[in-house]
Amino acid sequence: MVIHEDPYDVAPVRLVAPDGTAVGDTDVGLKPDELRDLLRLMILSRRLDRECMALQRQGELTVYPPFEGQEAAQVGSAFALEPDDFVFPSFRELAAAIVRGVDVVEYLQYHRGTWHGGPYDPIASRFAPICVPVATQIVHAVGWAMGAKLDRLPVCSLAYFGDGATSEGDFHEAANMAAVFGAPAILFCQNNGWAISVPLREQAAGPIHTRAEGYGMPGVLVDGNDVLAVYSVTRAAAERARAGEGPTLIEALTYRMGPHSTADDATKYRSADEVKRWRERDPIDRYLKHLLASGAADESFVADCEDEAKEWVADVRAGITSLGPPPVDELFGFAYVEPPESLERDRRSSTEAPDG
Amino acid sequence: MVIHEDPYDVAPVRLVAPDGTAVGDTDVGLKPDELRDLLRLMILSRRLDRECMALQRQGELTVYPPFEGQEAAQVGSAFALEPDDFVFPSFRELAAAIVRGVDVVEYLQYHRGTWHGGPYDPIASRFAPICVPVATQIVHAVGWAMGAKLDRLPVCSLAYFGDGATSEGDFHEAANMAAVFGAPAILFCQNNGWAISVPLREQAAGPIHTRAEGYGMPGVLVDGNDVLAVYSVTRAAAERARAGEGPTLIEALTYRMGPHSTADDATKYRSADEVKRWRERDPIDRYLKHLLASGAADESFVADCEDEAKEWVADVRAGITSLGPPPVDELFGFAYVEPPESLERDRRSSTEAPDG
Amino acid sequence: MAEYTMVAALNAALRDAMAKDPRTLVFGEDVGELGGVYRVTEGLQREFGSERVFNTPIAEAGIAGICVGLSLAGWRPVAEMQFDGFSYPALDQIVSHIAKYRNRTRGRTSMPIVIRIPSFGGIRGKEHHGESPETYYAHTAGLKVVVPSGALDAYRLLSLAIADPDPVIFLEPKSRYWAKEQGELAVDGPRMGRAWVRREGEACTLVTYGAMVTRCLEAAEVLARERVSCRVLDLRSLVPLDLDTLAESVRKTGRVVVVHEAPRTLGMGAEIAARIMEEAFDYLEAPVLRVTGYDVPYPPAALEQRYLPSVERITSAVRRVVSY
Amino acid sequence: MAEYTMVAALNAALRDAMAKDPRTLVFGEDVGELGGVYRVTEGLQREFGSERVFNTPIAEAGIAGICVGLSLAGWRPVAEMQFDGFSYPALDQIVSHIAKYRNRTRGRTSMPIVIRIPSFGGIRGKEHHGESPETYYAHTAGLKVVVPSGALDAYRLLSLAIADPDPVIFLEPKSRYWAKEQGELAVDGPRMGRAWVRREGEACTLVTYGAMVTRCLEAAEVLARERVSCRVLDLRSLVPLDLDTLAESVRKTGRVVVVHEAPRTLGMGAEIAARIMEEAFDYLEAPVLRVTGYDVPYPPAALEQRYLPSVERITSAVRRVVSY
Ligand SMILES: Cc1ncc(C[n+]2csc(CCOP(=O)(O)OP(=O)(O)O)c2C)c(N)n1
Ligand SMILES: Cc1ncc(C[n+]2csc(CCOP(=O)(O)OP(=O)(O)O)c2C)c(N)n1
Ligand SMILES: [Mg+2]
Ligand SMILES: [Mg+2]
Repeated sequence: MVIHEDPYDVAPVRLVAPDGTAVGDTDVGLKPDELRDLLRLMILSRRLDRECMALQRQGELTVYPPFEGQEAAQVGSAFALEPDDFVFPSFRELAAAIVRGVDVVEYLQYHRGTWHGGPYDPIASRFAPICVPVATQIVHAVGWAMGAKLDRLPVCSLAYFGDGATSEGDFHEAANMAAVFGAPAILFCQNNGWAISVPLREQAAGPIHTRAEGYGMPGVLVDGNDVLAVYSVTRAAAERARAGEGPTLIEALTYRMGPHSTADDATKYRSADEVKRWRERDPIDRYLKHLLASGAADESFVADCEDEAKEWVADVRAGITSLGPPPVDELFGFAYVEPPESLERDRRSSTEAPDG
Repeated sequence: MVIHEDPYDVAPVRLVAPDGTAVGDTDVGLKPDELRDLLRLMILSRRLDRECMALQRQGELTVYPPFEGQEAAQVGSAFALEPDDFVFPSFRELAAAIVRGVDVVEYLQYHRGTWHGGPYDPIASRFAPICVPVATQIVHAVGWAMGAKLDRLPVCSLAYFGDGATSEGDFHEAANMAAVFGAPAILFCQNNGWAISVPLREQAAGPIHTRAEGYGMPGVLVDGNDVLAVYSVTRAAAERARAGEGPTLIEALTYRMGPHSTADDATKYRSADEVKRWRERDPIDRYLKHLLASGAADESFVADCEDEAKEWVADVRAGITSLGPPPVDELFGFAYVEPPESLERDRRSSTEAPDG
Repeated sequence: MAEYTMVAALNAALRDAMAKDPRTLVFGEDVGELGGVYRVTEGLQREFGSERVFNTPIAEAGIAGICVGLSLAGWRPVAEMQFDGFSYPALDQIVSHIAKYRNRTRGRTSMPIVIRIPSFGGIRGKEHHGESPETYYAHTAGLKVVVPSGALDAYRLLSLAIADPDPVIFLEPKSRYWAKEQGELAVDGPRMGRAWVRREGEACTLVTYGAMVTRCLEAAEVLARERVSCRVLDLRSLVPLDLDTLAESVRKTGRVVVVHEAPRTLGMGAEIAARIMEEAFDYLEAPVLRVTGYDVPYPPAALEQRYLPSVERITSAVRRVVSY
Repeated sequence: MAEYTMVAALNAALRDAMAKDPRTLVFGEDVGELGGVYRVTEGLQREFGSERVFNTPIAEAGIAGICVGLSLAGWRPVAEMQFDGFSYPALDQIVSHIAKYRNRTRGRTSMPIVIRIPSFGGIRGKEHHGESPETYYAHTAGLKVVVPSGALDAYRLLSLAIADPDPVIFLEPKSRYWAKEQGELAVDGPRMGRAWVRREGEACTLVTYGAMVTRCLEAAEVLARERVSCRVLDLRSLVPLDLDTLAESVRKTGRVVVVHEAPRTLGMGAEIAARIMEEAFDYLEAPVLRVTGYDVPYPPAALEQRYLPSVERITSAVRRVVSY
């Protein structure tokens, strides 16, 4: 059996080992409070993720796709961006949204079933709508980056996608266009070993980061559970992009600890043993040990984070559970700037005679 | 300016230099009459290609896409296949069709506008219908190869496509599936420098054959104007496929000497100088010199080929120009095995009252 | 008497087809060990092996495209698109090749392909999980399009679709996946291109398919209490359309309301209205009305029941035509 | 008075839009130095530079997808698909994103995108070069769909489409590309959602668009000689449909024949027939008839005139409805 923890025979970029010890230069240019903030954001993310699972079981959310295990991949990469950069998520990037300051109650409207992919303000928060059709958002990220390049802005876009997404034609067209146009885009693959029930080996026969060469861009393999390593390679890719050197493909090796979504039963297709081995590589434990050992954080900081998380998560719960359904009129309100007359008639008949 | 003749800094597999001298082991396992047959088929192909250009100018064909300059790439690769292998062409592979024994009068019905992509018998001739939507046929080739593998047949499929086709999502999905399923398929890219008016550098930022690694399959760069080299790498790929070792991506560097099609004016976007430099690398001249020098053929053989070509091309012309339009009934005859009643009514009203 | 959910009936149809014809293959995203996200393919990989039942990479164009190659190699592919909203990347291969291949080769090849697509709304799904894609396929010459409304007919229709020599797009109404029906699974009964009169009536015909059949039957119940008797026609097959039964219905009831989930503009209701005019104009006593989804993207869970044809919208349309 | 081909008029519309709004971009396969395979973008790259007018790789999904990102970055993309039959790979990005993005973001974003597609048949083209793709787009909520029939209106409609805040699918009838029209290029005149009465008449209305407008005008000529006077309605915009002018036409002529190149089933004729029933049933004196392409793949050059609505098929349908 192929073990996903080391799917390839090349070692990923790693700065901190699973036991918390430094194995590379951990001075990635972050100040102590920033280093602590990474931990804090991972803790907040995990607490909210678990709360969402609970909210879903309690019927307060529809289906929810948990990201537990992928906190370092998301927090490290999102943290490496500047405020004006633009993120194009798929559907599992709530941790990245938290880092980017997206209003999470608005974000969770999507999972509550009260609105579609972009209930928050995507332009103001520089975080595109949740994108469900696998790999399609990568093309958008490249288009946005092309536009930014035309404006000569020192910014970049970052598209998140999974290992499964690399099989789609859209991944390819996006990567090729990014390279051809020298777009300042980061193609960030969270290889979490699974695409619903399909393991990596049934998805791809070659290492994902090695695709980069064929496109004429650099490809980087990083330990996706090492938040410092993720931060550092993403930062470098962003700097390349800003300097006009074009796109980078990053493959972050991580693991989806939970099911694909609350509708999924992962025990049907993967072993408890595999999950257990990944639990030992937990990204938060690892970084916590590292921070404590290096003295950048102490137990009381961690306790503060947990307290903050508790309170915040309760606020989010209160916010989301108090959300009612949207007004019926919204059904008709946004499809067009200038709606066709026939649609206006449908709107009128539907709201004037709501049961007719 | 990038010169397409050497687009990459890696040298392609080459057995015979442009001046006809051997630069590699030219014993590719072919017998003298087979070696001569390669020349003969290239000569027949070129004569027919030129005749088609004339037929088009005379209004006997609709639009025609010439392949002059690509004879070695097509003849060498098609010659390397066994009778039961299956070819999936795009729209420029008349030379490959000739090698496979496709009825060329039937084939040219397509360009005459009397029928669609597959007027010849694709199953009997192991040559799929002419395929216009760029890159789509590569997926078909992979599907066919998967089917052959399920049947445990010692065969392979070969898909022809251009440099431009590699930008399509379908190229990617096909390549990835071929690798994942270990399909006995050869992905044969004729990189002829141009996709209509778009040069390679605006199509791709990395060498096409280097894409193979990312898919987990071998990638081969070959001098596409060296018929022996093309034969030899294709033969090796076919043997790999038959041995159950999966797909191979071959990039053959060649050049489209003519316009994209008779509807195109290539002088609008490329220099006469570039065309001239490629004329000096003509695949037929090169192989002819080589055969004469090695003694495998003599001038009288070449004269025989030219005579045969002349006669054959005249026959094809007679065949194609005597073709009338298909019966109107064919409009309705093939869309379904069991056509809907409404379509049957349309058929009846259209044929009973032909002007009504 | 046995009882089946639609999922179980579809699963049985696949199993029986695979057992009968060793050239039948089942593939798609997650259809292997998992048995599909809706478990329609559950157990098939174990029973028939991973050569005949296999997962594919996430590549819908690829899935449709390999159907072409496999057909040429003599196989009968039954492919799954995971959801309606994720079938669009496959449209080019379906429109440009699957639908046209036989015609292009003057009948020398055929494409005995079934593409199964869990479709339509009503399941409180996320965006892209409630689409009604039938128009894209029904407009594409060369395809047949089928939609079952209940478990037993789902078994029959899928069995017939797999046996059909032409490519069939098989749209499964997700919201009926778990509804149970009693009876025996059998292929006998109405053939693929025939509509099915699910209820007799004189005042008006409700023409519908898929999950809306149940809703129209409910509406007919409500109207029956008002002494308005409705004929309910389950189309089953959108291509071919059963023109005879449509015309017969108009002759009988003089009034027609078409009900579907897809947006109004160019939904099946448009074609049915046009055909009815062509076939039976003189019998029409009122305009054919359409109760459909609106011309907006399919809404989130909280609004979907305001988007889907409700019993109230259906009954009020019927009242309008009968009092016309 | 000046004279324009449709190609020249479209070229002028693009040039004027680019000159007026520096955020307008033009891209697609071969649109740069070559000026497009039909020369619609001729000279634009030289005039506006290769940042604003550029070739893309052959990747239609990619072309549609970058439109989304460019719109979010504040650009106005005018993208070209090289041909009707090669636009299908872009459908997923168009249906799942371009059409839905504004709705998804509750109106916080907009997609002022124009996708130009040289379309329809009649040019003796190869397979995939004669498709009528309008149904795929017109059924997709969130899009507008426009088809000019002549040079001057092509200028107007393309100018309006580029200025429109919603995504517009702009279908160019290739067979009219080289037809000349005399007059001045101007944006004034009928707005985007209005149909245009191209000929007045009382006996029957011919509803059509694109290249079939000319053919309907020819048919009307023939019929006029038989003292059957036809109103000819050029729809111009398929979404939105000009319901008022349609209803007015039915009230005036009582009889309607719809003419289009697309296959019959779920072609625009279906929607127009259904709308006419809904809007003006009482004025209908005969069924709405459809003269359309058949439900088969678009045929090769040698058969295309047997597939396309001919003057004979149109006149005979009109005769049928007027004598109904
Ligand atoms: C185009 C498309 N096809 C299929 C799906 C259904 N689907 C949703 S998530 C998923 C798996 C994605 O796997 P991966 O890209 O690895 O991301 P992960 O779920 O692991 O985060 C699939 C097949 C989809 N959303 N979009
Ligand atoms: C999907 C699709 N998009 C666009 C076209 C139009 N088109 C026909 S040939 C061609 C260029 C193909 O270039 P390449 O793959 O290099 O093949 P070559 O013509 O050089 O043989 C294009 C864009 C098409 N046929 N199919
Ligand atoms: Mg994954
Ligand atoms: Mg080329």
